[in-house]
Amino acid sequence: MFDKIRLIDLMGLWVQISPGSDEPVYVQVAEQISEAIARGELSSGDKLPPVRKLAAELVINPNTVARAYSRLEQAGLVVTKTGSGTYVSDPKLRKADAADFNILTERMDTLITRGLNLGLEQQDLIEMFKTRVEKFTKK
Amino acid sequence: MKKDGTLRHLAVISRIFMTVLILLILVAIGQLIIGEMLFAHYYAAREQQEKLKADARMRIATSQKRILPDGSIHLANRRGYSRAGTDYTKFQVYDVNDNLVWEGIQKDMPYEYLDWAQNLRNSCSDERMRELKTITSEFSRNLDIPVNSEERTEEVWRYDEQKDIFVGYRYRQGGGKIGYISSVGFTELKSEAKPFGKSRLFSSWVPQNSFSPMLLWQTDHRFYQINFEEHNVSLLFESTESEITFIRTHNWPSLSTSKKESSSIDYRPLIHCLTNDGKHWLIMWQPEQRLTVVLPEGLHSRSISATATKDSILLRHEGRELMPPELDYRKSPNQWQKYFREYRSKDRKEWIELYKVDDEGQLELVSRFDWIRPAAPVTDEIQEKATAPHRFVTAFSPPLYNVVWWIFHDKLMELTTYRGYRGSGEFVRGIVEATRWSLPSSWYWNWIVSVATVSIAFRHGWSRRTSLARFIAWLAFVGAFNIAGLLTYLALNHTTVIKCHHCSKARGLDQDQCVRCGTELPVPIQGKLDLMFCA
Amino acid sequence: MTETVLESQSLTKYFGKTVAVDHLNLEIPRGCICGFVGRNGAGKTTAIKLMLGLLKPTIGSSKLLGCDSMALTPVIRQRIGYVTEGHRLFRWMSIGRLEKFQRAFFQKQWDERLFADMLEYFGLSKKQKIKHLSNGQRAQVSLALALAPNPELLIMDDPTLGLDAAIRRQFLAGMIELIMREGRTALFSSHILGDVERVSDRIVVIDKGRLRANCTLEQFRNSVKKVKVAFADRAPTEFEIEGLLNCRRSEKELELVLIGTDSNRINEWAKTVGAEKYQIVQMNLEDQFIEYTAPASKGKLFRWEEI
Amino acid sequence: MRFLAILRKELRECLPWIVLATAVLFVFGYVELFERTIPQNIDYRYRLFSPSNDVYPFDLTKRSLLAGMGQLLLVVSIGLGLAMGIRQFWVDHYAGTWGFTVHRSVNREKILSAKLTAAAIGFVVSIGAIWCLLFLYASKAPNFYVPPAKRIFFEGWVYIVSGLVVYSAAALAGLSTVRWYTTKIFGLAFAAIVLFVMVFQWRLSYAFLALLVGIFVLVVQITQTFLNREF
Repeated sequence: MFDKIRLIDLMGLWVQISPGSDEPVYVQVAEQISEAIARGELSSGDKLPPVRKLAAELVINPNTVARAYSRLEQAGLVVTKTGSGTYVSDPKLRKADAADFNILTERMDTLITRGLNLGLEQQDLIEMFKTRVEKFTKK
Repeated sequence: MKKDGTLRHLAVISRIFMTVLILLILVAIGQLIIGEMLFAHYYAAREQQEKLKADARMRIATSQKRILPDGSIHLANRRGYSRAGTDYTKFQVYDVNDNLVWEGIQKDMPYEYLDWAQNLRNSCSDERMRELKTITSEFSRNLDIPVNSEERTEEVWRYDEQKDIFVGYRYRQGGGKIGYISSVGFTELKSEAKPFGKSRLFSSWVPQNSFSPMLLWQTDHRFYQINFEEHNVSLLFESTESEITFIRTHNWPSLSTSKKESSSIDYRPLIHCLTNDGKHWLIMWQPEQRLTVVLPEGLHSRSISATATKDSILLRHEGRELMPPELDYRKSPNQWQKYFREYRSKDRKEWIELYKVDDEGQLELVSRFDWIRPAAPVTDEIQEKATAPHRFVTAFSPPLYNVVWWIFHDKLMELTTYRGYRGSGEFVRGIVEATRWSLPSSWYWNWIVSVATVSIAFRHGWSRRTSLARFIAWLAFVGAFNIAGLLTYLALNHTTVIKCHHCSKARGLDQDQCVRCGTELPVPIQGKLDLMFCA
Repeated sequence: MTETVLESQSLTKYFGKTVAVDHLNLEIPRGCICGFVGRNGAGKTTAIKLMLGLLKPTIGSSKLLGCDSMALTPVIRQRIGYVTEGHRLFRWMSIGRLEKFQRAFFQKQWDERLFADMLEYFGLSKKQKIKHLSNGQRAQVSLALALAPNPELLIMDDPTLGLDAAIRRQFLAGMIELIMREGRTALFSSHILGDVERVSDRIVVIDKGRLRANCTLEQFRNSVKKVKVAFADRAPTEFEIEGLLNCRRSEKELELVLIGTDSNRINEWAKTVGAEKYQIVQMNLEDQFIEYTAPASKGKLFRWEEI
Repeated sequence: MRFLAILRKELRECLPWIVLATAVLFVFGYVELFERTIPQNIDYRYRLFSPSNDVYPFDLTKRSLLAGMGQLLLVVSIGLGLAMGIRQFWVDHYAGTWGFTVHRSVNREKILSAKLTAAAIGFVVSIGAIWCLLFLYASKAPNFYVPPAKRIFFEGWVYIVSGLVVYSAAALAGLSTVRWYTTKIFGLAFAAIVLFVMVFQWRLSYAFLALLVGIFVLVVQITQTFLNREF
């Protein structure tokens, strides 16, 4: 239990904001939290830090943090219980909509083009992809 | 709110007052400088008036009329010059029927003429005394009369204006008051001292045997002699009813000091005083005698001088044909100027009379001599008012001066010409004199210039005007103050002007609608690309 | 509609012939951080001074906390915190004396503990004289002074000008900390768009004295798009697309800056024009701002032609 | 309470100048007066007259013993007036702290009146007190055999008030935002005129009247410019 709380406290440190980047700030926050969930650092049922604390931590506007949370909620990754904060939802409930998929495909295209530019063969790419996927799904 | 309204009006008024005051002074200074330059340039060329040719009548008219003790009259003309003490002036003395009686230099003049009572020498009038009190940058001065011994000052007597008394101090370490000298003489206590009265004139001299000055002190009604060394005050003359016009003394023991050599005629010390109601008072000593002389008709009281010898009291009267009194300078200076020139250009009768006064004050004519003063054309042709440069320069001075001068004419004239006792201080007279100088001499040019300034102001203000009333008020102001008014207007009303986008004419910024086409200031069109989403 | 903290009706100020602020109609709701963004000399400082009643507008009026800014009563001014441009303070005062001087105006409202904490956090002692402080330290002091009376509306005129990143971060943290409290608004003008993006909810873009944008940051980010269109043969010279702000043509390519047109509209347009392929360029706030206010219509400043 | 805070601040800002003026006036004034009371200066102050000759009235009217003091007082009060006018209205404007000064929870009249009272206090306390002190020293019996006239004390105050006129002129010059050559310089020119008029008056009441009119004209303009936010 102890490490989990620590984990959540440390949660703020994992989210890195780079204002100069292309995506808006709230998109960055939402992305990084969803990645953390995907990576398994946040298992279902964990409590995300409250809006005001995270805003103070990251020195960004509380409304942006709130919007990031609402975006995660739409993606079904997170569920907010009124009064007690927001929690990571369990995987079954997650639903993805078309917008997420084409973001995914887009990301894949950029990966593949970069790989081809490096002169890799199609085979090597598939090989690499397989090993990475196993790493995630092993747990 | 109201307070703001009045504050704004007060501020505007005081700003206008400040600016116009400064600019008026600048314009006046400019006029003075340019006027002088033009004057010097323009009039240097004209040669001086040719000398008046000497004719016999002029010689008689300008000669000094001197009277011998026996009553006969001599006419003495001065010739030559006196330079640096050596007196080369040669006198030609003629008798009444114009034949030369004597000629030579002053020193060995055989005749002994009568000596008349004169005004107090180097006296200080009350106006000069008032000048002492001006707050120069070093505080005002006081009248301190020291009582000195051979090598140092023993006492100092200070004149206190408020209480009109003298206060004495011991002038050595420790100081301390000695007492008070006032009309009742020396008193220890201040309460006993009674003031002299409004001081008019005082003269001072150092008698033979002492080292500290003595004072002759003249007030409105009295005439004192104050000796500070002996702390005593002697009342020489008092006129209870009317005020003193002037006081002349003759052979006053201490006054007539070593200046003149002892004359053969033994004069009695005399005080001759004229009071405002025209009475002449003669007070003589050795023996003590008082006489009041009332002049018969026709004698001009101001040109009377008196002297008293042991055996007789003589009065001399110089009369001349006067201008008709009804033409008073103050009422209409221009006409008076014209008449004065005309009067001067006629021959005029003048005469001198010697009267003997008996003990009751009756006059008895002893001798009389009259002559004709030839016409002397007015030399000051260059009336400084009428010069061309003056006309040009004063064309720029405000027409308002004329109006003010015309309205307050008598009061202002009194300030400048009549050097009365109660005249104003030097400062006020200076200002009035300056404005009198810059009076526009030719109103014609003056009006042209002021109309020009008004048109400039009009052109400048037309596109800037917000309220018509204020604009017209400003135009009137500029008209009244001429060039200074225009500069004030420009200094205070310089609001920025931009081109009206509708009718492309000049448009003041503080106007809501453009004066000509009535459009508002250009509102930027709301670009459709502007992202205007309120929360 | 939440209550508006600051509104202005056709606020205009002419300095001589040039217009500094031109008919500004602005409304800022309560409870947000509003970033005043504009190029140099666009009239941000003048606008702020007009709203604070420090300058008299030539036309129009503005309201602050519901009261006309020319007649701000002392009570209302007490609820407004103002940080001057360049953090100008009285140089001869020490920090302690400056605090005592400021406290005299806010009796109960002044939060001494907060002020002491901030000073201690910034590492400043009360005895230091303002003239001996560096720019950054002076900025910190003025931030502390502005936040101590817990103002309802905080207006900062270019607070982060010439400050290092750490102090800037402290400023932003201070603003956020203020926003946390209920009913507070902050309005700050800035040139560093990174800060603006990080902190502000709404953004007001002023260009040459005219109000160009007054919307939330998100709307602004979504609406300004740049599209690169490549053509097989020659790029068309005339074309029609709704919301075009500016376009640059080169031999085969077109670069369009679009405002407010959504992506499928672009898709259709690309097909009608027969573009070979098109790509919506991702832009960060700074690029968007530059495109929005100073489009490089006349081409780049420095062009490198191959010989 | 707030008014006192601003007043303390204004006084504190002008303090160096006030202290300087007091010091200069006291030191130089005392030296000047002391020099006058040295025996060889005071004993031969009045001319010795030789018997039986005329005395020009002008010889009887001596420059008052405090004349040097008068010049010093005039110069110091004008200098202090200029310095305070500049310190209070110009430095704020050019140093940019104007926004910080004016954005206070106190209305503008109070700020202006704080500045004006600070100036008045500065003048009356510093120069006025010293002038009374020195005049007292001068009028004590042993120092000057003949104590100076009471009138000179009030003339001293005329000089002090003229310093206030110069102060308000400098303030007006600082406040008016128009180009330098129009109303900016006129304030100072007007003060010069008022001083010129004052110096030539021989009635004290006229001198004070001239000064009061000058101050009124200038202060009215200052308040109006200060309140209607022209700068």
